[in-house]
Amino acid sequence: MTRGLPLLWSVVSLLGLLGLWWVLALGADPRVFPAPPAVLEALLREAASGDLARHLGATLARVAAAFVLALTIGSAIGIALGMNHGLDRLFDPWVVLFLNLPALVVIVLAYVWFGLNEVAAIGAVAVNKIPNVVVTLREGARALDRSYAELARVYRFSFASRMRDVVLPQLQPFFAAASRSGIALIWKIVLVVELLGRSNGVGFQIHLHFQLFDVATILAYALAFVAVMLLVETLLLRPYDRYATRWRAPHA
Amino acid sequence: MTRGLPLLWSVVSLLGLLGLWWVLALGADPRVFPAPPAVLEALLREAASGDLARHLGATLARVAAAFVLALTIGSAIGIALGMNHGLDRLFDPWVVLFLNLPALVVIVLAYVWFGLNEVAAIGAVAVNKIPNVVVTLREGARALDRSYAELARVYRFSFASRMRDVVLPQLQPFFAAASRSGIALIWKIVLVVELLGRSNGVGFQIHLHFQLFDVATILAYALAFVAVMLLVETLLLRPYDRYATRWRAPHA
Amino acid sequence: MLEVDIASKTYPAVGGPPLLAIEGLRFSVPDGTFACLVGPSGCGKTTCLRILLGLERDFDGRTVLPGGNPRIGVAFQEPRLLPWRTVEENVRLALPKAMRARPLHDLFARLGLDGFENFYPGALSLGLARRAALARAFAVEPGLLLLDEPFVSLDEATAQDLRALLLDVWQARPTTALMVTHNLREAAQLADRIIVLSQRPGQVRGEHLIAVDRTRRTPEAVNAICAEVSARFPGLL
Amino acid sequence: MLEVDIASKTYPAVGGPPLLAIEGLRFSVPDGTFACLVGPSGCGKTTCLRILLGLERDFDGRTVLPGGNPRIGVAFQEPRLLPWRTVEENVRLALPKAMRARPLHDLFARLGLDGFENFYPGALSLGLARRAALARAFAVEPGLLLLDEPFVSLDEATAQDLRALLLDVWQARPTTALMVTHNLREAAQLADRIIVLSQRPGQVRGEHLIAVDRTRRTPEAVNAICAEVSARFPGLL
Amino acid sequence: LEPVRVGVLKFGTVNWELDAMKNAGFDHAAGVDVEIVPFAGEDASNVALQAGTVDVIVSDWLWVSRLRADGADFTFVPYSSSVGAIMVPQGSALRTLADLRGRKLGVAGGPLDKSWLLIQGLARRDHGLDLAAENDVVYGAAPLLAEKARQGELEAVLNFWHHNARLEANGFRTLVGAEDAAAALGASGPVSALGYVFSEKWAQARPLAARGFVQASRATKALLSSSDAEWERLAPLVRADGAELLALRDRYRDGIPARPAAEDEADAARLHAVLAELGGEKLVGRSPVMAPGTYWPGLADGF
Ligand SMILES: Nc1ncnc2c1ncn2[C@@H]1O[C@H](COP(=O)(O)OP(=O)(O)OP(=O)(O)O)[C@@H](O)[C@H]1O
Ligand SMILES: Nc1ncnc2c1ncn2[C@@H]1O[C@H](COP(=O)(O)OP(=O)(O)OP(=O)(O)O)[C@@H](O)[C@H]1O
Ligand SMILES: [Mg+2]
Ligand SMILES: [Mg+2]
Repeated sequence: MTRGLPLLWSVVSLLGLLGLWWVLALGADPRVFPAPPAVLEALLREAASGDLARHLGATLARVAAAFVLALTIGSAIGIALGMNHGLDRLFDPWVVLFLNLPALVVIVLAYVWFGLNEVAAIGAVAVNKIPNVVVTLREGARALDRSYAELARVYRFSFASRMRDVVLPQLQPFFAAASRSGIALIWKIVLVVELLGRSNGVGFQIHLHFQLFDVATILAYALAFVAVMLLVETLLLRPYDRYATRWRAPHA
Repeated sequence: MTRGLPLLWSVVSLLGLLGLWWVLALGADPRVFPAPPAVLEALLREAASGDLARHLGATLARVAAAFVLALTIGSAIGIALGMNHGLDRLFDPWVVLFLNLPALVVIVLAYVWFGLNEVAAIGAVAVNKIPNVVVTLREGARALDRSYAELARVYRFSFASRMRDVVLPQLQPFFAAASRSGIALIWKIVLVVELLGRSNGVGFQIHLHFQLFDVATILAYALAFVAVMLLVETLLLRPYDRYATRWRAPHA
Repeated sequence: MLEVDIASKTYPAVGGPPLLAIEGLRFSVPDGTFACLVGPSGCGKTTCLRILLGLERDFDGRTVLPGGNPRIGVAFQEPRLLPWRTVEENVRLALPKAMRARPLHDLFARLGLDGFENFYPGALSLGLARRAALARAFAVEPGLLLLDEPFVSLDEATAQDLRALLLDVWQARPTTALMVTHNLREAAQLADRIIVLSQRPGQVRGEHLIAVDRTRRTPEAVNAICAEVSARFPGLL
Repeated sequence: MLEVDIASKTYPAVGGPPLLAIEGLRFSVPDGTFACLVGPSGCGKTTCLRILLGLERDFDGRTVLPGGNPRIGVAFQEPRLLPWRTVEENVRLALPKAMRARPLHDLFARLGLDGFENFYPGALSLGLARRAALARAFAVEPGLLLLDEPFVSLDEATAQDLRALLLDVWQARPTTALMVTHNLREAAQLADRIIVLSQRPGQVRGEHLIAVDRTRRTPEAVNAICAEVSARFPGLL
Repeated sequence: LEPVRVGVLKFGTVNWELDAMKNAGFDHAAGVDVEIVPFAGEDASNVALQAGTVDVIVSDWLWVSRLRADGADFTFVPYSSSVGAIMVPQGSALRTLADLRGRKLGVAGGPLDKSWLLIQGLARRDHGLDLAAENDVVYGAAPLLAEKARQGELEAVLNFWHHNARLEANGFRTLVGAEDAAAALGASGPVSALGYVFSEKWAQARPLAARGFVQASRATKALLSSSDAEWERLAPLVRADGAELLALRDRYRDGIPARPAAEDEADAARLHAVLAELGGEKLVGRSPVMAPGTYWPGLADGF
C-alpha cells in the first residue's frame, strides 16, 4: 500500500521513540537519564572537537573488517557443517567451545600473543563472532531443501552454480539474520576490544566517560553508532533484502 | 551409519582439541598460555574450595532466567514483526536501536534505575539479547511458506493451532540458531553484568583472576561453563533437534 | 447458490506489465449440485478457486458462497500437507474441534491409506499424498467442495474408486461441489454441469448441463456426453 | 541398453517397520527406444526413476544406463523449478556450459511459454510450471529421458501438442526414454513397449511390445492397443 | 632521548602527572621522551604491559609481588600513597568501623583490593568484625558504585581516592581510610599504594630510560605540589572544577611519597605479612612474604 514511503515510516517511528524518551526523561535525574537536548549537546560538542568523527571512524573500520572476516569464514564453515553430517558430528564440540569462550578470554589472549595492534583486535572480534555465524548458517544448511540439491545433481550443476543458484538463495534468511545480529554483536565486542587495548574508538570513549559517569556523552556516542546502523539498514540491508527476495510473492 | 555413537564422536573430537591445545602450549609461556594440567589443577582447586560450584551455579541461574525471558519475548516480537509488514515498518528502527545499544549502556542504566540486584541484572541481559532473537525470528517469519498459512485459513485453524502446527515447525531452524547463539551471547553478557555489579558468578571470578593475570584459573572457569554447555548441547539441544526434525528425510 | 462474478483479476508481475488472469468470469452453481470447471492450462481456474476461498482479495467483482459461510473441503492443485505432521495428524488438524475425535479408519481404508496413518508426507508417493489431501477434504463434512484436479497422479483403477467415494461424500449431506479437471470423461461422469472456460483471460465459453441421471452414466453414456461437449466446444479435446 | 535389476529397495520409516517399496524389479529398454512404465499409485515407479538418477543409493541390485553416463533430461513428478530463478534462468542453468548461450525462443514458443520467460515460478500456473520443467528436460539434448507423469495438469489439447514435441526431441538424436504415466492411451500413443508393474512391492507384471509404427497410431489404433493391454492385464483400467 | 611508553587511564590521575611533565618538558630534561598511551580501563594497561606494547604502567605492589611469585619480573617504583577509603554521607549515623555491621556496602576494585583487605584486617583485629561476611557487600565498577552512593542505595562505599575526592565535594565524609588501617596494622608512615611498574629486564636494558623517567616524575610531583596554577591548567583533563578540583588537588598532594623508598618498602613488607595472614594464598599469591625485588632495586643505590 504505502510501500513507496518506507523512509517516512522510519521517521515517524523514530520521532515516536524520541518522544517516548523525552517523556521518560522528564521525571528522571538528568545525570542518570539525560533528556534528548543534553545528549544532543554532548553529541555536538564531541562532533565539533573532531573526536566523534575520529573515534566513530576507527570503530566503524574495525566493525567492517571484522564483519567481513567473520561472515565469510563463518558462513563457509557453517554451510560445510550443515551439509555434511560427519563433519558436523566431529566439530560440533569445537563450535560449542568457541561459541562459549568468553570474549574477555579471547581478546586478552589475542592481545598477549599478537600484541596490542589492529590485527589482534580485529582477529579477536572475528574469532568471537565466527561461531555465531557458524551456528546460524549451519541451521540454515541443515534445513536446505533436498529436492533442489537432487535437481542440481541430476543436471550436473558446477560447484559454483550449486552454491550460487541452489544453496545461497535458500540461506538468504539466515544470512539476513546473521548479518543483522552479526553487526550488532561485532560492535559490542569491538567496544570491549577497545576498552581492553585500543587508544581510540567509540568503546574507548564510552568507557572514559563511564569513569566520569557522564551518561549524556555515553549516549551520544552510542546513538551516533546507532544512527550509522540505521543508515546501513535503510540504505543497504533493506534494499538488498528486497532484491534477494523479489521472487517471493509480494506482500509475503 | 554410525548414528548411534554420537557420544563417541564427541569424545574423539574433544580429545583432538585437547591434544591440539597441549601441543600449542608446549612452546608458550605457561603464564600466558597454560597447558591442560595447569588448568586442570586450577579447576580442581576451585572445585575443592566450593567456589566453582557456587559461582557457576549463580551464573547458570542468571543465564537460564535471562534465556527464557529473552527467547519468549524476543520470538513473540520477532514473529509478529515478520508476519506483519506494517508493524515491521513501524518498529524496525526500534529494533535497530536496541540491537545496537552497547551492553554497557543498558547494564549501567539498569543498575542505576533498578538498583544493584538480580532483577536489574537479568533484565539488562534479556534486553541485550531480545533484539537478536527478534531479528532472527523475524527473518524466519518473513520466509514462512504462504501456502501453509492459506491451508490453515481455509480449514479455520485456531490461533493456537496456527502457531503450534503451522508457524513454529517452520521456524525450528531459526529457533535452533537463536537458542544456540542465544545462550552463548547471554552468557557473555552475564559476564559483563557480573563484572559491573554482582558479587558472585563466573564473570566475577574471571575478572578477579584477570586482575591477577591468572590465565589458568580464568580458563578453568571458562571451560567449566563450556563443559556445562557441551552437556546441554548433547543432552538437550541435539535430542530436541532430532525430535523436532524427525519428519525430515533421514540423513538430510 | 454459489455465485462467481469476477469482472477482472490481475496479478502484479515482477519487472513486467501486470498479468490479466481473469476478465468477466460469471457463473453460478445451484446449491447441492456438482459443477466441473474445464479450460486450457493457465486460463485462471486455480485463480478462480483461490478467490472463492478468500485467498485472493485484490480483484474486481464479487462472489457468494452457498449458505453464506460454509465449511469448505478443499483439494489444492498440489497435496499441500504439513510435512511435519503425520497423515492422520494432517487430517485431524483440519477438523473442527467437535469432530476431532471421530474415527477415521474407514475413510483411510477407502482411500487406500491404511498403514500410512503415521507416515510423514515426505515418505508418501505423490498419489498417496493426494489421497491424504482428499481424506482431509472429505473428513470435514464440507458444505462446499472446491477441488483442483484431485485425481491426477492416480492410476485409473484407484481414481475410479475415489470418484465413487467423492460422490458418496457429496451425496451424504447437502453439498455444493466445484471441481477443476482436465479430464472430460471425469467431468462427464461426475458433474451436473460442465463450465468451459476460454483461454486466458479466463471467461465462460459456455456451460453444458448434463441431464442423464448419475446412476445411469455407463461408459457409453459418458462417451456420448464427451462427444457432445467436444462438438459444442471445438478444440477442447 | 537401459537395464534395471533391483532385487529390493526398502525405505526406513519413522517409528515403524521399514517399507519394502520394490522387490525383484527387472526390465531393460534397448537404446533409442521409448518405454512407458505404468502401475498402481505407490508401487515404486518414482522410486525406480530415482534409483536410475542416482538419487537413491541404498538398494540391492544394479542398474546400467545407456552409453554409461548419458546426459539425462528429467521431469520430476512435481515441476521442481528453483523459485528464485526465472523460467529462462531455470532452463539455462541446467544446460552444459557449452550450450548456455543457445537460443531458446522456439522451444519456449512450442511449449506455450512465450511471455513467461522472465516470470518467477511462483507466478506460474501448475501447467505452465510443468511445461517449464519439460523445457528444461528437452533443452539439454538428453541421451536419456526420464519422465514422471509429465503431462498431467495440462488440458488435452496442450498435452497432445507436447507429446508431439516429446517425440520430436526423442527422435532428433538417439535418445532412450522411460516415462511413467497413469494414462494408458498416452502410453499406447508414444511407447515402443509398455512395462506394467504390480502393486507394491513393485515388480514387473509383464511387458507389452507395440509393433504398430508410431506414424500410424491413429485414435483407433491407440484404442485397439489399449484394449489389448487391458485384456492382458486385468484391473489396469 | 630514550623513548618511554607509558600506559595510562585517559582520565586517570597518572595522566595528569604525565601531562604536566610533558608540558613542563621535564621528560626531555631527564633525557627521556615520554609517550602517553591512553587506555579506557585499568585492565587495558595491564594487558598492554604484558603484551609489551607499553613500557610502564601504574599498579600496586601487591600485584607486582604476586606476579613476581608467579615468575614475572615486574618491579615497582612508588608513585602515590593515596589509597581508598570508606565514604559515608555527611549526615550518616555511621561513625566508626564498628558501626558497619549489617550494612549495604559497595566495594570498588573487587575482593582483592588492597584498601579493602587492610580495612577488613583492622575491623577484625579491633572489633572482631568480619566486614565481608557480616555486610551486604556489592562489588562493582567504581563509577557505578559512586553513583549508587549518591543515590543513597549504598549506605557506605569503599572507592578509589579520586572518586572519593569527588564524593567529598558532594557531601560525603571519610569513615575510615586505608592509610589509617595500614598505620594501625603496623606501618610506620604512609605506604605507597600505587607505583610505576615496569619489567626489570627493560630497566636493565635501558637504565637511562628507567632512571630518567623516575627523575622526571619526581620533578613533576614537585611542581604539582607547589603550583596551584598548574592545577588550573590541568582542570579540563581532570574534568573537574571548583570544590571538586580543589579536593582532587589536595588529595593528590597528600599522596605524594615523601619517605625514602627503603622505609616504604619495609612497611610494605610488613603489610604484606599482615595481608598474607588475613587472607592467605588466595589474597597474596604463592609467596607468603613480599617477593624480593618488588621494589625496584635500582632505587636502592642512593637514587
Ligand atoms: N501469483 C501470481 N503472480 C503472477 N501471475 C500469476 C500468479 N498466479 C497465477 N498467475 C498467472 O495467472 C494465470 C492463471 O493462473 P492459474 O493458476 O489460475 O491457471 P490455471 O487455470 O489454474 O492453470 P493450470 O491448469 O495450469 O493449473 C497464469 O498465466 C499464471 O501465470
Ligand atoms: N522417502 C521415503 N520414505 C519412506 N517411504 C517412502 C519414501 N519414498 C517413497 N516411499 C514409499 O515407497 C512406496 C513407493 O513410492 P513411489 O513414490 O516410488 O511410488 P509411485 O509408484 O511413484 O507412486 P505414485 O504413482 O503415487 O507417484 C510408497 O508406498 C511410498 O510411500
Ligand atoms: Mg491451476
Ligand atoms: Mg510417483
